[in-house]
Amino acid sequence: MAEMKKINVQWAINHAIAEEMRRDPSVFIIGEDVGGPGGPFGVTRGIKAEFGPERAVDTPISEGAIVGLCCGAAAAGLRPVAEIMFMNFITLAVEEFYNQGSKMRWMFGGQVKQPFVVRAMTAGGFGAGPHHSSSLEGWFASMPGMKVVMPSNAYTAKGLMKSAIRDDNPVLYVEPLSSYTIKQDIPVDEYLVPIGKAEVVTQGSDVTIVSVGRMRLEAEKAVAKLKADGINAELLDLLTVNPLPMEDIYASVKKTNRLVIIHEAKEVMGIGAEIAASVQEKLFDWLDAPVARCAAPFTHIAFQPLLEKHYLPNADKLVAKVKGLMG
Amino acid sequence: MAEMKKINVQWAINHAIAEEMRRDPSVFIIGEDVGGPGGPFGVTRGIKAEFGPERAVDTPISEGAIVGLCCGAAAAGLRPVAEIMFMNFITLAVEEFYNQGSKMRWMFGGQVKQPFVVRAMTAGGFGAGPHHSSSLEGWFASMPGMKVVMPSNAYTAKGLMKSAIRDDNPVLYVEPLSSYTIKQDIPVDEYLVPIGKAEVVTQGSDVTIVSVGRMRLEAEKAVAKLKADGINAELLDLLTVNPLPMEDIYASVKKTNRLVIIHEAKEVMGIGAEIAASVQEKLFDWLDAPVARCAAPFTHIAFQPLLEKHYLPNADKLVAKVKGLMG
Amino acid sequence: MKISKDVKIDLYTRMVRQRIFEDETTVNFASGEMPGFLHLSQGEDAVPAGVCANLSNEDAIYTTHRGHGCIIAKGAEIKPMMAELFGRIDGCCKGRAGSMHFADVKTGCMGSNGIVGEGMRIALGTAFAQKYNKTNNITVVFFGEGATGTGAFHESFNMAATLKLPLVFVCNINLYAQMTPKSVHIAVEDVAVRAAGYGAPGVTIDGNDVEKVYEEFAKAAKHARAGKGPYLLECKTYRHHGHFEGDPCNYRPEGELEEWMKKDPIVLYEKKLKKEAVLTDKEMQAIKDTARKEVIDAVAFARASAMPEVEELYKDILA
Amino acid sequence: MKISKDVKIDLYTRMVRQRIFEDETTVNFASGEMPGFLHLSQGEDAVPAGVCANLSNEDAIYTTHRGHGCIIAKGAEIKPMMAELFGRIDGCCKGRAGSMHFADVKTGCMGSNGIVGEGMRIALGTAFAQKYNKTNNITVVFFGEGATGTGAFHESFNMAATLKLPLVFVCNINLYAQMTPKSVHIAVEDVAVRAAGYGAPGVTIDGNDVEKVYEEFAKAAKHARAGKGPYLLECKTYRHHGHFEGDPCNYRPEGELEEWMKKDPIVLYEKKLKKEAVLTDKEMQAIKDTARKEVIDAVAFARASAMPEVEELYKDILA
Ligand SMILES: Cc1ncc(C[n+]2csc(CCOP(=O)(O)OP(=O)(O)O)c2C)c(N)n1
Ligand SMILES: Cc1ncc(C[n+]2csc(CCOP(=O)(O)OP(=O)(O)O)c2C)c(N)n1
Ligand SMILES: [Mg+2]
Ligand SMILES: [Mg+2]
Repeated sequence: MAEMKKINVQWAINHAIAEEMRRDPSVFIIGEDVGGPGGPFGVTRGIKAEFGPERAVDTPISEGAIVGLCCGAAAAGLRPVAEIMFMNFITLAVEEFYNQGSKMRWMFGGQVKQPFVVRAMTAGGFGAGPHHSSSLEGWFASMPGMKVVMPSNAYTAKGLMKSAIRDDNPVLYVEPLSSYTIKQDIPVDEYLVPIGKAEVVTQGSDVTIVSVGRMRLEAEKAVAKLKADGINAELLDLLTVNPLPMEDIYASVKKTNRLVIIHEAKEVMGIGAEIAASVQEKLFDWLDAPVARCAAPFTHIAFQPLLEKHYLPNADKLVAKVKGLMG
Repeated sequence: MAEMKKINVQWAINHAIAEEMRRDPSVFIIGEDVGGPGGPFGVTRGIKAEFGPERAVDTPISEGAIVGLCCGAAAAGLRPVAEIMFMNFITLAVEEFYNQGSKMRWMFGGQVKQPFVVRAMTAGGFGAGPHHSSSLEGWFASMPGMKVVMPSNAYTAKGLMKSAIRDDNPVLYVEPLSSYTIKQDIPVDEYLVPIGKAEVVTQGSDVTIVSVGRMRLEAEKAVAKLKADGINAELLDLLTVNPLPMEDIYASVKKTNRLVIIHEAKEVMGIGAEIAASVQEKLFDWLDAPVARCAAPFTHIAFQPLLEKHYLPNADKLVAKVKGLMG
Repeated sequence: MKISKDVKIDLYTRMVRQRIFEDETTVNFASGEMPGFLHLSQGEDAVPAGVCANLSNEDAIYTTHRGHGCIIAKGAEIKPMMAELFGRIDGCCKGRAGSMHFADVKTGCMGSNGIVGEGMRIALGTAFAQKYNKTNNITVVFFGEGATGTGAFHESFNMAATLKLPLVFVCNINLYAQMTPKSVHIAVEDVAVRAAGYGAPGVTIDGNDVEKVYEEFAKAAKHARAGKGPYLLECKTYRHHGHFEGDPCNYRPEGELEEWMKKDPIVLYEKKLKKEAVLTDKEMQAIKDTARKEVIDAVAFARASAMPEVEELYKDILA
Repeated sequence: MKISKDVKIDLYTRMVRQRIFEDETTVNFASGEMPGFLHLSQGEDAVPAGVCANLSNEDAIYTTHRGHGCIIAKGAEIKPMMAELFGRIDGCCKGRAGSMHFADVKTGCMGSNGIVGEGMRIALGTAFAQKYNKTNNITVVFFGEGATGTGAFHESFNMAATLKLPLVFVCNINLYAQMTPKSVHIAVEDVAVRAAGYGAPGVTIDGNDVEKVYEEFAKAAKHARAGKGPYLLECKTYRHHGHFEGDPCNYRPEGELEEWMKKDPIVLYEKKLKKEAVLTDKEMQAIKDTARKEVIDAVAFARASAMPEVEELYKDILA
């Protein structure tokens, strides 16, 4: 059996980056505070000490320029790993993802590659309020020419980061701040988690639950509760939201004939909308119930703890959604 | 009968703005080239001459600052009507819509209103290439606290613009560049087209077609073709994509039991995804076929005419989609 | 410029009220009673005081994530501010949004901001409206030296210059943006030199000297009120606390904080006021006591205020 | 600085090749054979020529929506460029993206851009890689005065300065951004003064004097290659055509174009070369004939090239 080690999500990300930097001198980190303190939460701490300031680059507060720099450096053959900090700040770099990084290879007739990773945190549950708690992966799931991954725990965080760094396309890597300190046993030896495949967390026959990012934790709790009530849920952790691993979802729904998607982002125009639309189109005759979504309501996230709690999806809400379908 | 006048889409927009500026001194226009030449396509020509440079303000190329200025001016009681030109450039003002304008009223406990309009053109069919032809309304449909309208012809262009200017919230007004010169008879007297309601263009019993923006033209053609084949389609022109007029869609689908959405934006994560997801959830037992989408593929739009044509949805593709549902 | 006794007392009072509010906040946050994310500005108190003593309620300010001081100096009521920090329904924003999203429109506090630099872009609009409506009012936007790296800084300054808007840019140099020193953000010593690139005046001053801030800002305000466009005032200061409450500050060089504590703007000003016989120790203490009572009352008010009902989440989304 | 005869001929040839390419493009666009949206740069030819004569294929350039001239001057092959404009499969970008999205990586042409200002942000990355890899190469980004209003300009210049990247900013002042005059975009006479705000050199020159451009850019390149960080070179010039082909140009004051036609950089240089006896009329004509033949051949090549199959739409999306 593989040797295992207990590690939290933050360190899993840190180790993945450090391992890849040791492996490949073209990998470097860049962003606000990433060098000295290792980012506001210390995710990249130690990197500058090990690899030097040339490979751990602190920048001014210029999100657009950070991602723009990634595009140019990647076209020139480097492999930047940038940090954008809270995902809300990515509004300032939508241009560089949408019109530049994701289109460049196609526009230029395949002349360049765009191997860069941008890290951004979703922070629901952290009480950080409307300018620091958004989940905006939906916008980036609408962009061909790039990838979006959403790890859910230390294992997937490490394996997806390593895959993201080795990928030759822009990868938006979405980190769950509220899970940073959650620990898990993960292999000591190198492993990768592939981009573009969902993980089957639990097998089940009654209903498929697709979880996105840190909502896996809530989904796992829900699965246990449902089991106690005699409902066998199959849980898929989506892991990648662009390109969406639809085949994995179809395979599961063909088995269970029911589907609920849970994500921290809003329901309206969230990933769940695209999944539901595709599944009902593809598997219309397989579905025993409508595809349901357990997601945030169409309002803003509050810093106020009670309001924030009400806003966010959780295991209980998911259980209720599932039971609504079992009818 | 009301007196009518033939007018094209461009002038309809122009007249709506001018009428509102005459009515309300707090309305002004702002943007790149909006004053002197009246924008690159002349949509606001004559406004500066009539209302003076104080109310027709040319700015530097700073999309973020233009929309930021709108937020501040609106909070101070003015009613800016800004132009962002091609919708691709709105990437540079996503921040001001997402974190600022759409949230400000809620964040500040209702202390301010945000009555501003931002005009942006979608330009599919114009051969303008990947940096000038995008349809990005989906991102803004994901934002509570603002509205998004998509006129389809001169009548709706004028009536929606007037409603948008009178609305107390940020309104993104999406103009169909490729339809600018299409003429239509519209009333000479003042009228408004309400935001948040779809227009029933043709009544039908076999299938509901929901069109978005300039795709109404293609849908109208498709309805005629289908009629010739004995299929009675009900056509709804969506007009507003945030908030989505779901009740209007539900009412129609309850009648026809079938639904196809056509839009120029990509299928993946487009407005059609949200509509399909909601309709199958709400009307699962009413649907005789899966909800279908006729939209752009998951790639980039080309300047090359053959590739652009292949990329864009049209009447023939829509007819095929509808026939696929009639089984 | 001769500063009157009344103004001196006013400047002192504004600083003291900020400081006591922030110190009390520190305590309530540390105890866990106050939720969220807090960025405090003890040590930078002279800048808001000196600036806002030149402003009326019709003048507008925009501030940052570190904005309590500015809003208090501008004259917002303290009770609703404290209730906001506690997440209560009587908060100035109904307890929804907290520290980084304060606004008090009636006193011209048009918003704090969680997005670095964005206050500058929005401030353009208030300044635009002030000019459009032919008023004599001005807008002030506060920001840190970190924010000078943003596109927002440049777009806003440039647009304010081309449109000749009555907008004063007040940059607080507190040596750090989060944990990163100023040199990472700015390749020149004084950011004020950038104003020349927009044809505007730019002045660098000691931000811990409240009278200096008062006098220099008066010039900036005069310039803006006269329709001459934007002005950049750079104030060198220091924050005593971490970037956010809980920040261990291990990026600070040994002794740096101690040096700056000696230059605490309130301590410096107390010495001066005493020397000039403007206020006695006792009088200063009275001002502090009044402020403390006000803050303590505000905490009581906040504690007594109800939590918002979940329906609040769905109100005020659209007008 | 003494400019050799070879260099002079080279500068002349670079200008002529740009001009003839653009003039031919004008004809093919007007006839309707060439699809899309075209922004041409006749009249600005001296800037790319003077700059690129200082660069090798290992140096990189970024240009704008008005970028044909830069790419030709940098040395890209003309046939694939013309085929791209015709939307053919042998185009430098396989005919997909056209005029505003040219790239020719092997000659260091890293991209035109349809989004004003964005080339600057991306250029940071190439310059970063050149430094990271410890090369002696540099990156040049061309942009217009309209682009100086963008946040991209400031973020890029500031970051290039703080990271000391080998990046030269070349600003073409052609008096207009679309239909709007320079004064709407910039509140100062010379944008070069902004460089001081980043601790970098900024120089304003006559952009219609190709030797001046050559010499001044040589200084900028030297600065950048020496690891001293960014440099701003502002070149005053004029575009003979409209903002885009089809623009009626009714925003131009009477006589303005005529004045500038007298300062046509090619005409000026021909006089100089003749006066200095570097080239005779006949020799200049021969250079033009060669260029024209090359362009005519490129048109034939483009016409003979196939239209892309629709499958092309789905290739090269992900690597
Ligand atoms: C656009 C954006 N980028 C990054 C952040 C994270 N952040 C919050 S405060 C801060 C530093 C701001 O420094 P400065 O402007 O000097 O203000 P100070 O905190 O020193 O008062 C950063 C990077 C943010 N809030 N917004
Ligand atoms: C971000 C963005 N905003 C607006 C436009 C529309 N636009 C295209 S060219 C142009 C003017 C550019 O002026 P300048 O930088 O001086 O370059 P020039 O055209 O004069 O060469 C504008 C506003 C755009 N392409 N991108
Ligand atoms: Mg600071
Ligand atoms: Mg120009």
